[in-house]
Amino acid sequence: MKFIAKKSEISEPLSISSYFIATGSTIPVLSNILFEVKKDIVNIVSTDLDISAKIKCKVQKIEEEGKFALNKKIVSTIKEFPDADIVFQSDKNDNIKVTCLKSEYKFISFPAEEFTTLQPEDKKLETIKLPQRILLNILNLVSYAALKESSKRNLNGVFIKFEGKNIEVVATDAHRLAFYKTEIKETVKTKFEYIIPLKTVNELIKIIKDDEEKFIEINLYDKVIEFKTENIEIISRIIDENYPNYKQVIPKDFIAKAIINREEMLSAVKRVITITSEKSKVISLKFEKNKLFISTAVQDEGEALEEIDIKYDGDSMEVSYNAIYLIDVLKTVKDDEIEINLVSSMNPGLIKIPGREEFIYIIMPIRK
Amino acid sequence: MKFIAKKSEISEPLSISSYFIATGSTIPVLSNILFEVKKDIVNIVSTDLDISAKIKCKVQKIEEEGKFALNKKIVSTIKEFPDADIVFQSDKNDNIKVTCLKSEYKFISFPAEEFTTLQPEDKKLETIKLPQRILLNILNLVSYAALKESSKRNLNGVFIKFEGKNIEVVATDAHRLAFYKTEIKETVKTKFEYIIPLKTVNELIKIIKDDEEKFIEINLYDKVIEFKTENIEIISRIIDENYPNYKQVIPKDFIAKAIINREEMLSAVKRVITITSEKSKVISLKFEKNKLFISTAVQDEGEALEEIDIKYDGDSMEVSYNAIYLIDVLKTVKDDEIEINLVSSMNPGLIKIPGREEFIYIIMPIRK
Amino acid sequence: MTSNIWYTFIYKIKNDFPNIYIWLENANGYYDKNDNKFIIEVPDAFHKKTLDEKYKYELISILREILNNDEFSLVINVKPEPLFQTKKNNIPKITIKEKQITLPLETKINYIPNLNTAFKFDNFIVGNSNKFTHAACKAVAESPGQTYNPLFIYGGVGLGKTHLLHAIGNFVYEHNPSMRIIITTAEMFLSEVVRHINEKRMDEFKEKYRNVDLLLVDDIQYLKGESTTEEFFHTFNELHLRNKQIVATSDSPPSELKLEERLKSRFSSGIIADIQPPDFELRVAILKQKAKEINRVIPDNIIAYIAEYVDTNVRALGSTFKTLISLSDLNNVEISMELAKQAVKMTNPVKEFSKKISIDMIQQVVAEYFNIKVQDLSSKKRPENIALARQFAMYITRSLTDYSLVQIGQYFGGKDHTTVMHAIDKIEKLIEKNENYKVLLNELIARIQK
Amino acid sequence: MTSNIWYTFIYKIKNDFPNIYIWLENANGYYDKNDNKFIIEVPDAFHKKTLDEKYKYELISILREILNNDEFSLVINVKPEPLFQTKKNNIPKITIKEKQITLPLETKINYIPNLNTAFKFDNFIVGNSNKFTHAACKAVAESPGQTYNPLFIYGGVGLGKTHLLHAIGNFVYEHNPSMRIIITTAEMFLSEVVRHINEKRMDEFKEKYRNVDLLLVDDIQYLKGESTTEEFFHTFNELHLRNKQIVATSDSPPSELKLEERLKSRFSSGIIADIQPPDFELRVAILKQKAKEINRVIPDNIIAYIAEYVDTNVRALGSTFKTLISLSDLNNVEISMELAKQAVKMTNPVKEFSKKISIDMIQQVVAEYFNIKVQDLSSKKRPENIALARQFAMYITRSLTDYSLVQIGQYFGGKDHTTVMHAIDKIEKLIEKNENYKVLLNELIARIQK
Repeated sequence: MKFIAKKSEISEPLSISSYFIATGSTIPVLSNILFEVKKDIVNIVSTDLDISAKIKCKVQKIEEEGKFALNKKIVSTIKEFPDADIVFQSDKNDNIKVTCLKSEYKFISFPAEEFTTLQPEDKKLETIKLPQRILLNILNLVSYAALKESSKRNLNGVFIKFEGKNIEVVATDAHRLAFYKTEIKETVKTKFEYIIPLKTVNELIKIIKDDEEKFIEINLYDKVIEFKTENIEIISRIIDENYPNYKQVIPKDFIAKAIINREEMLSAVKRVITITSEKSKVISLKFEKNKLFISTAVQDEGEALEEIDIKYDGDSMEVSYNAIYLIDVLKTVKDDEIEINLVSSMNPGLIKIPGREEFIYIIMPIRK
Repeated sequence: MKFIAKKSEISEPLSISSYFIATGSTIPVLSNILFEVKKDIVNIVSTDLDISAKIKCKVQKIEEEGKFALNKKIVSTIKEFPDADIVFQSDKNDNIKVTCLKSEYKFISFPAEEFTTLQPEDKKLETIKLPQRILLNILNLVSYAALKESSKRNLNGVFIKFEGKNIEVVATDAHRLAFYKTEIKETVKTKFEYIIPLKTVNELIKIIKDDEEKFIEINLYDKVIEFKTENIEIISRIIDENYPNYKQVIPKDFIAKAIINREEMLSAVKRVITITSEKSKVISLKFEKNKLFISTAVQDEGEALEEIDIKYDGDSMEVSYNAIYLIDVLKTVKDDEIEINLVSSMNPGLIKIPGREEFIYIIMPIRK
Repeated sequence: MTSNIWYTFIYKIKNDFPNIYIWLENANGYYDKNDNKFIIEVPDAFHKKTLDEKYKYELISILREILNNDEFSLVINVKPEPLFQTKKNNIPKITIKEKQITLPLETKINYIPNLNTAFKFDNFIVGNSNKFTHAACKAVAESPGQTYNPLFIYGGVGLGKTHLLHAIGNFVYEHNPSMRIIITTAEMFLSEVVRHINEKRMDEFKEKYRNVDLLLVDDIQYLKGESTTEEFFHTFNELHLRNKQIVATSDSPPSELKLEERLKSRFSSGIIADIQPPDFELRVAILKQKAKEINRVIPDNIIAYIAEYVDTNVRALGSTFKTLISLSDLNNVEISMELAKQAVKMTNPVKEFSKKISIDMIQQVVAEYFNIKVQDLSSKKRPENIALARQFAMYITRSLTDYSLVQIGQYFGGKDHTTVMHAIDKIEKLIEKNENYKVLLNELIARIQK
Repeated sequence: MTSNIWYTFIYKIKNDFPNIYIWLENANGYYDKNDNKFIIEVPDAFHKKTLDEKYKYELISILREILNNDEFSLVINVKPEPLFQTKKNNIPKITIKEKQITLPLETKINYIPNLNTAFKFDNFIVGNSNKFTHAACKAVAESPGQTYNPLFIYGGVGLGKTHLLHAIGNFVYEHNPSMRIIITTAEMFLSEVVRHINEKRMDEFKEKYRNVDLLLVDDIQYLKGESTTEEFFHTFNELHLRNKQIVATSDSPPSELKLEERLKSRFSSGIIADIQPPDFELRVAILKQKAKEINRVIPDNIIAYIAEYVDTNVRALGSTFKTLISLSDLNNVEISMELAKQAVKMTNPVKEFSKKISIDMIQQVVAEYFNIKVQDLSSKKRPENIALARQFAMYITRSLTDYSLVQIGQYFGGKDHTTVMHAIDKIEKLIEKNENYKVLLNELIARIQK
């Protein structure tokens, strides 16, 4: 095996691949990175067995093909190399010599056959292709609402449903729920429902581009899901559990509705939250005619009161929320205005974009 | 009490003051910040009782004097305010109302009398004034070598000695030692020796400017030391213990000397360290005629070998060091070349700037 | 924070002092170690007044028992008002008791219980030895949580405990499909706890177990491990407090289980039903039922023969019966008395011999061997040789017969079952350590079986 | 990791089996719970062979005691060679045993001991009651760590224990200034431990204490607190193992201390020296010495008077003497018998009265009051009134006399000192709880002192 790569060609792909390496795995080979040196391309593969990534690298010159796994230390080593040609070459023991100017490094290689990675099942159920920007948008709009801990496994991911031309995504931690649906150009034949682990979603968000022109291919299998861009292929296990019946908790009837400037509200909440106590980030929203008061008070420390002009002509109403849940949604949506729909201080609030139905955010109040 | 400040006038001073607040203190008032509103200036005081800082703020307008302590939350609150005038005003209960546009905040104030801070003793022993750049340089050159843990209290700081026109600073963690001496314009009458806590040194480094024109005043007391810049006054306890006899461990006689390009060596060591094991960052330096080989090897993982042209005509010699100790010094000194003086693989190595004596770095080898 | 002390306390109050319980339903309490105070917080001054004036004495004496402490003082407080004073209209009060409301998300958790549908009440044959237990199970199945709760069923191997447990489950599932039923064994419970702890998913576990309407636990005697019993205990308390039905089976009564005392006393607080080995009539009925199920006619004398010789449990009856049928089918011969004898011999080798082994015989052989009087075995005499003989006799009785520890104790002069346990333990250790005792034991057994 | 088990083990070996110890000097060992193995690692195969072939049996029996475990197996290993192989010339071998060399930094740690230089051997007056202890201290001071180690000095208040402790320190410091000496009290030790724990600087503390050559601890009876005694125990072991001298003083012998058993037994393993109250001759000698020190001539009869009446301890003698001198100086009068009587009365008010209080007298008054025979007090009779009388008598004896618990026990019919302690305890509680007993006690004391 021998190939020559410029540092710029190989350093970033290696950095990306390092996201997917198992940390503290008991299977030693999993702390390695697999190199597949083919005729015209080098594939870099890494996995923690829940998710795996294959990154395709175009390099300067490939002189001999080969396949080997190297310790993940290679990532940091290459990062420290000068901007010059790096030669990768196997020796007679199949270990890999990496040279660059006067630096000479040797990596003990693991046999490629011992490198286990996540494989899709034989039967691909369906393929969907959509612009990367759309997927990025879908994931960004809901992923922050997913449960961060794995205490309830089925909530520790993003639910995604493909049905006809529709995609529906949901994430919830049982205190708030983000829902988004959109229509795509392609049509799936059957209905598919997956819970994609939050880790996978977060890595995807890092990797895919906010680009309308670049496409991503989603391959659906029974127990895994695959995402393919031009040069990265990610395979992830899905969470094999039932997702809660979210439709049932989306409230339908409200008695009051407020339209609020998003940025004004965001910056006010960000100020008020500084006064709340470490543990409970409770703030209070009081709606009055065309006015919103955002406030909090902590014993022996202080109080905050913000006033915002809004559109509201319901009765006075007061409701308490965890400020973080508000900030999360306010900084995610990009529209100028948001709409909050309310019933009472004990009922879920519903946030959406005025006049549009594709995005829904449910936030549960705090009872006092 | 009433004053008006622009956000830009008060936000940064508050951020700086927050470095000095006690975290998790059992004295509640210490998680507060003291405001001294005087006729023409607002002083912001914070302390953890080992170190205290007073920051002088010029503000828009002072209408009424006063003195009060507020919860440190004020720092983050002010940071979130828009760029506008902020009004601070005490109410009849002596609590502080902070308003800015439509935001209205109230902070419960602690009586200023309950706010304890570090006071210098009555008797100031001496005052030294020197350019901030000189002090910054002094501290930067040695502080990284101090012991990070407080397991040996006397090493958990930087030793500083004033004698005549000379300043000597030393820091060591018993595995390496950095020494620097310089001459200043002023003369102290008596000899002073202090161990300044590492925390104080690190805060000083953040605060003082790399500026030849701006001066810092150092006031020496028996148990504390005070640093005064134009707008910040820091008082720190000193570590009231004996510092080790460092003179005695500085080796005098060497059998070999190498002159090495600093940046070349730094980048080579930074590459080699990527191969070392997590725990032991051991690398080996092999000196041969006008060549330096830097290497390491870790079982089952890999090996690194770097070659650098140097000036050396001693016998071949090999010595092992903790790579971090080398990187620390190589990235701190700014000169083009460094000089390494050696006796054997078991003796301390001495690093300095060729032809100059003011800076000495001793590094202890690793025995294998 | 609701402590275990509070649970134990409120549990006791609910069971034993319902008149006080109504005043404590919305209360919370905790024990303040530092001040040696037990503090009960009630919602309003009226509750406080009532408890203070009418029930303080009782509360203290109950708490004294639970805390095992004579010195504490009891303080009843009205739940503290938010300490907060707000100065402004628009600023809300933030109290300590604020609670994030949760979305009522419903996941289709797999509550289809893992029931063996072959075990129904219909095909459980009732006789003298099990009629009470059968009736109790039926009552529980008809109104779970309302009659006998907890229900504790015990009895020897193969007498139909598992059958009844599943029968309850099947009955409830048929009549109330919305009820959440969990049927498990102590061992499955244990492994589930361990797995959830390892995966840091105990919340899920708790949610699963503490939200069931009917919890059926087989072979509770195998419950062990600190966190497991702790978890079970809390599950038990929570379910019981909320009137959810719990049924457990075991090989011996609660008092003989190697469980924590508090758990034993929980079970003892409900109904304890035992299943005795089937009597002759029931054995005949069972065999006839089995014959009917496979549409075979078996002569009454053969049924009587099997019923007489296979007298231990229902399962043994079943296997003898099956063997008999197989012998007949495989060899293509008629069912005859000869075949029945062969089947009994094949499936109950020891039992057939030990059939006639009575405690009397054991006592006689042992007394003779040790050269003491038979009465000495039932006496309280403690000379070493008598004590040893008695222990051997108890050990052998336990090994060769089906008598329970309690029964053996009775036979040996009304001794406590712990005495019997101790004897068995001692002999076990003796024969393990010293080859001679093993030889002696074998000799004794040989003589008895002769 | 060197465990406590290993320490305990090597300590025992060193003391009791010096012939084995030489084979274990460079060894290390630990107990592997999982495999129930005790593993000893030795530097080479020869050590292993010797231990395996010659001493394995002894090692096992010692370990059996320490581990309190009969089942473990003992494995003696040669310390494993580095596992590593390297492939290239220029590339160094990285072995696991690599060691960062440390700068030989020397801090002037304050090892100037906190000794009271007024306390020397020269000005310690030797008499019958303290000559043994004095000799032991002198021997220890002359060759610390080599003769009596540990040295344990006990005796009542003001008899010169602290004087001797400082005298040892001063002597060693004069003759061997390089020796590291720490003199402390149990209370200072405790507060130092607490402070270092709080500041997370226990390493420093350990370095300080475990590197001394002479550790002098005053009033060890006040040692308490789990981490403190733990720390002291380890310090003790480490110092003792390395033949560093330890001297401790106390108000009572090790066996009577409220310390952990293991610590008591450590102290008991050395020399225990007691100081008795000075006898008449010594008291005279002390007073004469004091007179000499200040160049005053005091008539012999006056010295004899003081020596006779102030018979408790050296400190009391000193203060009476000082009072006498002050009375003379202040009033500008000659030292006379009158003045001496006044000084004795001023400085020993109780003592002067209780001078003649003997146990006999106490027993007589108490017996009379309780209407029992004096002999009953020394009997083993247990009727309530006799027991109570006996307890009161013991309590009063302890209060009004200087007899030790052991001595009081002797006087009351050869009872154990714990019986006396128990009696005192009981009376203390009685008078605390019940005013009447207090009145009774006062009445008794009043009668005795009359």
